[in-house]
Formats: sequence, structure tokens, C-alpha cells
Amino acid sequence: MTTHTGPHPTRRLILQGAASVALIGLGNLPFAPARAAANDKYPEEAFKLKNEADAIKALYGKTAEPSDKIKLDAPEIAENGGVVPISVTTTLDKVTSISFFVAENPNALAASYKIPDGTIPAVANRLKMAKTSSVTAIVEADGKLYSATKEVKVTVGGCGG
Amino acid sequence: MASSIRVRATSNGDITEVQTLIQHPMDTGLVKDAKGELIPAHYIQELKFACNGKDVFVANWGTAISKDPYVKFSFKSAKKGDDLKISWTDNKGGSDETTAKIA
Amino acid sequence: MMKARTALLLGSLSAALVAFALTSPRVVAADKVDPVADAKAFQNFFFQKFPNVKHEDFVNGPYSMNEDMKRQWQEKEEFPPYEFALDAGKEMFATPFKNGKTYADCFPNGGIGIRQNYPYFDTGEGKVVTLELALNRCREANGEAPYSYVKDEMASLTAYMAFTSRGKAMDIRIPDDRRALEAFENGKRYFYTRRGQMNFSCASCHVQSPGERIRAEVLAPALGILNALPIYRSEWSGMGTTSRRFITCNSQTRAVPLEPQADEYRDVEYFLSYVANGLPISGPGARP
Amino acid sequence: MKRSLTLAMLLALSFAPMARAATEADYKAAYAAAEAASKEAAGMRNQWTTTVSTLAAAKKAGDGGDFDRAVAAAKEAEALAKASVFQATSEKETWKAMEIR
Repeated sequence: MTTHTGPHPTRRLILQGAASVALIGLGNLPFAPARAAANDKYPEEAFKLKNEADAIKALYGKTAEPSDKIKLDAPEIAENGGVVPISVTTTLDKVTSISFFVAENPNALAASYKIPDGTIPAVANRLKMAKTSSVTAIVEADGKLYSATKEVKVTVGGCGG
Repeated sequence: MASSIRVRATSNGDITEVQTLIQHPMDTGLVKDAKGELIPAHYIQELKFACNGKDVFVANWGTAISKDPYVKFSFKSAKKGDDLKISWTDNKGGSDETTAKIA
Repeated sequence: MMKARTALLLGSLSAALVAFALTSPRVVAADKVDPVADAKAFQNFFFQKFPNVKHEDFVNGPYSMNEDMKRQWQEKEEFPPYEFALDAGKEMFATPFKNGKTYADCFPNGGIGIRQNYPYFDTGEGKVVTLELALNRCREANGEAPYSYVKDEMASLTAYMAFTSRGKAMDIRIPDDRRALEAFENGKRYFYTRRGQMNFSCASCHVQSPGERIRAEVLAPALGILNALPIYRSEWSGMGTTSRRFITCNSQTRAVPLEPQADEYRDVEYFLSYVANGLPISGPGARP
Repeated sequence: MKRSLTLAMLLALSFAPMARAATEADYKAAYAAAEAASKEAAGMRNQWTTTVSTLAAAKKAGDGGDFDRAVAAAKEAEALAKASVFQATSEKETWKAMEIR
């Protein structure tokens, strides 16, 4: 554990924080409702939708474009559909939200995380997958949506090794 | 009753890594029990992490989160000894919260 | 030309002799039970079949056989799902019975770091005593109702006791007692006997095809297969004791399970633990 | 090869076609035979789960008066029980073939 002796950390962060808040403030005026939905209350609607594209639209109000700046880590064959370790990290800047979608699940949206300023844009979690499906991570960075997708095979276990 | 939330928060001076395991059935509402009746949906919807009075991470979960859910993330601007408040609420109005010291 | 032919003849003769010598002592010994030789042969079988699996890694079951699954497992081990059972077991261990005694009073060294010596052969009773049986006996001796052998309480207790022995080498002893050798042999017979409509024995899966898949599951090698018990199985989304594992394995081959802690189960646990002597305890474990 | 041949023969034997509709007496006889074989298998601690379920199906059909199905199920249960008895007796020796030496 190295002790951090740079400029007084809190002052620097406050300045940086103030600047980004102003930016976001400016940025979200035109499509305030969509962003508001993503921000505070529990996105009830999005979690109810079956189809992935609809869920993304309900949650973010726009579509995503694939990006190689997102590293989605998921097993090739899930050891068990009930506990599939999936994690994502990204080098994109100003990330405000990360969500996971499992296309073939009864409801595509599995989880949606809010990434406040100062939080590292990376999440690891364990998802349930009904069957073999594509798993998509959506990252909202600086108001735009980016995605990365991976196929995860899930087979109904029987005997248990 | 021991809290349902197990948490490990360790800081390397700049970045604090947080791992949490929560004891919760996370029933999807699509599974039948031994007698063939549907087990009603019972899952955590929101999980919040706050430090120094500021939300550092908020999870909105659906029914696709594993039983005894686990999540890991990291954040800056906290140091050893700070309090990390963790709280969750589920779709049946159940909730729990705990406070952990960052090691 | 002659010399070459006789050399050839002599060569093949000696080879035959050596082969015969190698097998004959085993054949003779098979009638007389020889656990030491059995354990050596058992371990060598797996060490040769999987030369690049580190010996102590065998106790990690399917994860010693498959890299992708091993990665998923290691990720889960960072904050394993058996964490709750472990805490519950620790708490139960410290909570006194109604008569004020605790489990620590029933076990050597207060029950801490002794799992590697179970099951042991009780020369007084003339039978194998497993950790689960000893725990229930301790409860009954202190006026408490015994726990189910397949439910969470028993799993939590054995999880905690296993955890206190993590890393210690399995150390099962067979006393110089005819009945102990018989129990060992009975366990070995059970291990190799085919049963159920599927006509499988434990060996059909765990000796003939470890590392391969049966439906979606990668099969664990038999060597060290009990070292990780009790286990949290995602399949059960809950804890599983040794008894629960034996019973479910039976029903999966369509054999009607015997009663928990039946002679056959305790003896096969005795056999499998003995042949894994030297390999580390890795319980409680997390499995698919 | 020899063992599975005998198993096949046993199973085939039990499916001899029934000439006329089964009566309750046919059911009782078939059920009793199946139950005896199943008890023998249980006695050898080598009962199969399918024997138990097929025997139960036979009883359910019998109680419901559907004697054709009941007799067929009882026959099958008997064959399964006999096969499990055969398995237990033959395994007494053949297990050694798989033993690691």
C-alpha cells in the first residue's frame, strides 16, 4: 500500500467533479426524460420486456454501437446456468451506466448499474441464463451507447460430476 | 440476526475494491416447488453503496441475478477507515443494510 | 543369424517373465487385502493418466480437468457461495447445547483441524465412524436431536470443520484389525460394483472417464474426490454433505439409495479417503 | 456380451403378447410375482428406482381397474427386478475386472 502524496486529493477531485457535473448538466437537457428514467427510479418497464432491443430502448432511449473498448468476460460453456460469472471493463471515458442483457432469457435485461463519477467503469456479477444465449454488455459513456457481445453455451446439467 | 450482506472493501490508497455477497433466494417467479406450485417472484431490485454521503454504486437487478447474489466494483475518493453503507430492497418490500469499514 | 534369433527368443522370454512377475504378486495379494498397495496403485493410475495435473490439484475435482471451468471456479472462490454455511457452522460450533457442553467437548483438539483423520475405524465398535456420524453422536450424547445427514445444518458443521483442516494432508489410518481390512475391502467392492438400471459403478464415471463430459457435467477424478466435501452445488443451489452426494449419485444411475450412513456408504468413504492419503483437504468446496 | 444377452432375453420373455383382456386375477398374479422379485432385489440392497416406479404404476392401474395396463406394468416391473437381481449376483465377481491394480 503506497501512501498517496500527490496534491491534496479532495481539492483536485472537487474541481474535476464540478467540471464534469456542469458538462452533464448541459448535455442532458435535450433528451432529459430518457436520461431521467435511467437515473433514479427502478426501471420497472425495461425489466418486464422480453426482447433485448426493446429493453435497451426503454432503458436508454437510444441504440448502441459495438465498441472494442469494452472487454466482456464470460465463460465459453457455463458450468451451471444458475450461476454464470460475467464481468465487464471498459477504457471508454465518462461512463455513467453499465447494463447486462441475456437475449434468450424470459426478460432480456438482467442488470443495470449506475456508475457515478469517481467509480471505475467495471462490474463483475453472477447471472442466471435459461439456455445458450448471447450476453451483451451495454456501456453508456458521455451520453452515447456502446456494446460488446459474447455467446455463452448453457446446457441442462444432469448428473453432476 | 446476522446481516444478509457479506462485504469486503479493501483500499490500496487510491482505489477501493468492493465485493459483496448477499444471502437472498432471488426467486424468478417461474420455478415450481415440489408440490408443483409456482414459487412467487422474490428478488432484490435495488442495491445501493454509499460512502462519505455520496452514492458510489447503484445496482438495479431483475430476475436473472443468481441466488445469493454477488457483485464486485471499485471506486476512487475513499480511504482506509471510511464507512461504506450498503442497503438493498426487494420486490416484496423486504430490505437490509449494513455498514462496513474500508480496510 | 542363429545368435540373433536366440537373442530375440531370450529377449521375449525375459519380457514375458518380467510381465508375469509384475502381475503375479498383485494377483496373489488381491485375495489378502493390501491397502498400502491399493493406495499406491490408485494414485499412480491417476498420476500417469493425467501427467500434467499437479498431484494436489486432483482434490479440485472437475476443475483439475478443465481450464475454462477452473477459471469460472476461481472467480467464484473469491467470494464463494458456501460463505454462509461456513459462518453458520462456526456459530453452531460455538453455541453450547442445552446441557452447556459444545461440539468441542466431543472431539479431539476441540474439533479444530481434525477433519483429515475422518473417517476412522473404531476398534471398540468394529466399524467405520465418519465425521457426520460422530457429529450426530455428539448431539445425541448431549441430549440434542440428531441432524438430517443431507440437510444444511450437517453441511454447515462439516463445512466449518473441513475449513479448519484446509491444506492438511488426508491422513486416514487402518488399524491392524481384520474388521478394518474388511471394511476397507467392502468399500472398495462398493466403489467398483455396477448398480442401477444405468449399470454404472462409481468407477465407470470417476475412473474410466474423468475429464470427459456426461451430459453437461465434466466428471471429477476419483482420486481426492471426497477431499472437498461438503460442497455448495449450483445445481442444488445449496450445500451438500457426503451423504447427500452418495444418495444423489445412486439415484442418477437409477439405483435406489441406501439409508444415509449405511455400512456401504461409510466403508466406501473409508476406502476413498484412505487412497487419497497425502492429498490436501480442500473443503468446503464449490461445484457446478 | 453374455450378460447383456441374458438381460435382453429376460426382458423379451416378459412381453409375451396377451391373448385376451386381462382380468383382476391376471393382475393379482402378475403383481404378486413382480412384488416378490422386487423384494428379492431389495433384500440384496440393489433395487432400481425404475422397478419401484413401474410397480407403483402397476398398482395404480390395477386399483383403477385398467387390468391390461396393470398387468403390462407388473410384468415390466418383474423383469426390471429380475434384471437387478441378476446384476447384483453377477457383479459379486465381475467388479474385480475394473479394479485399479
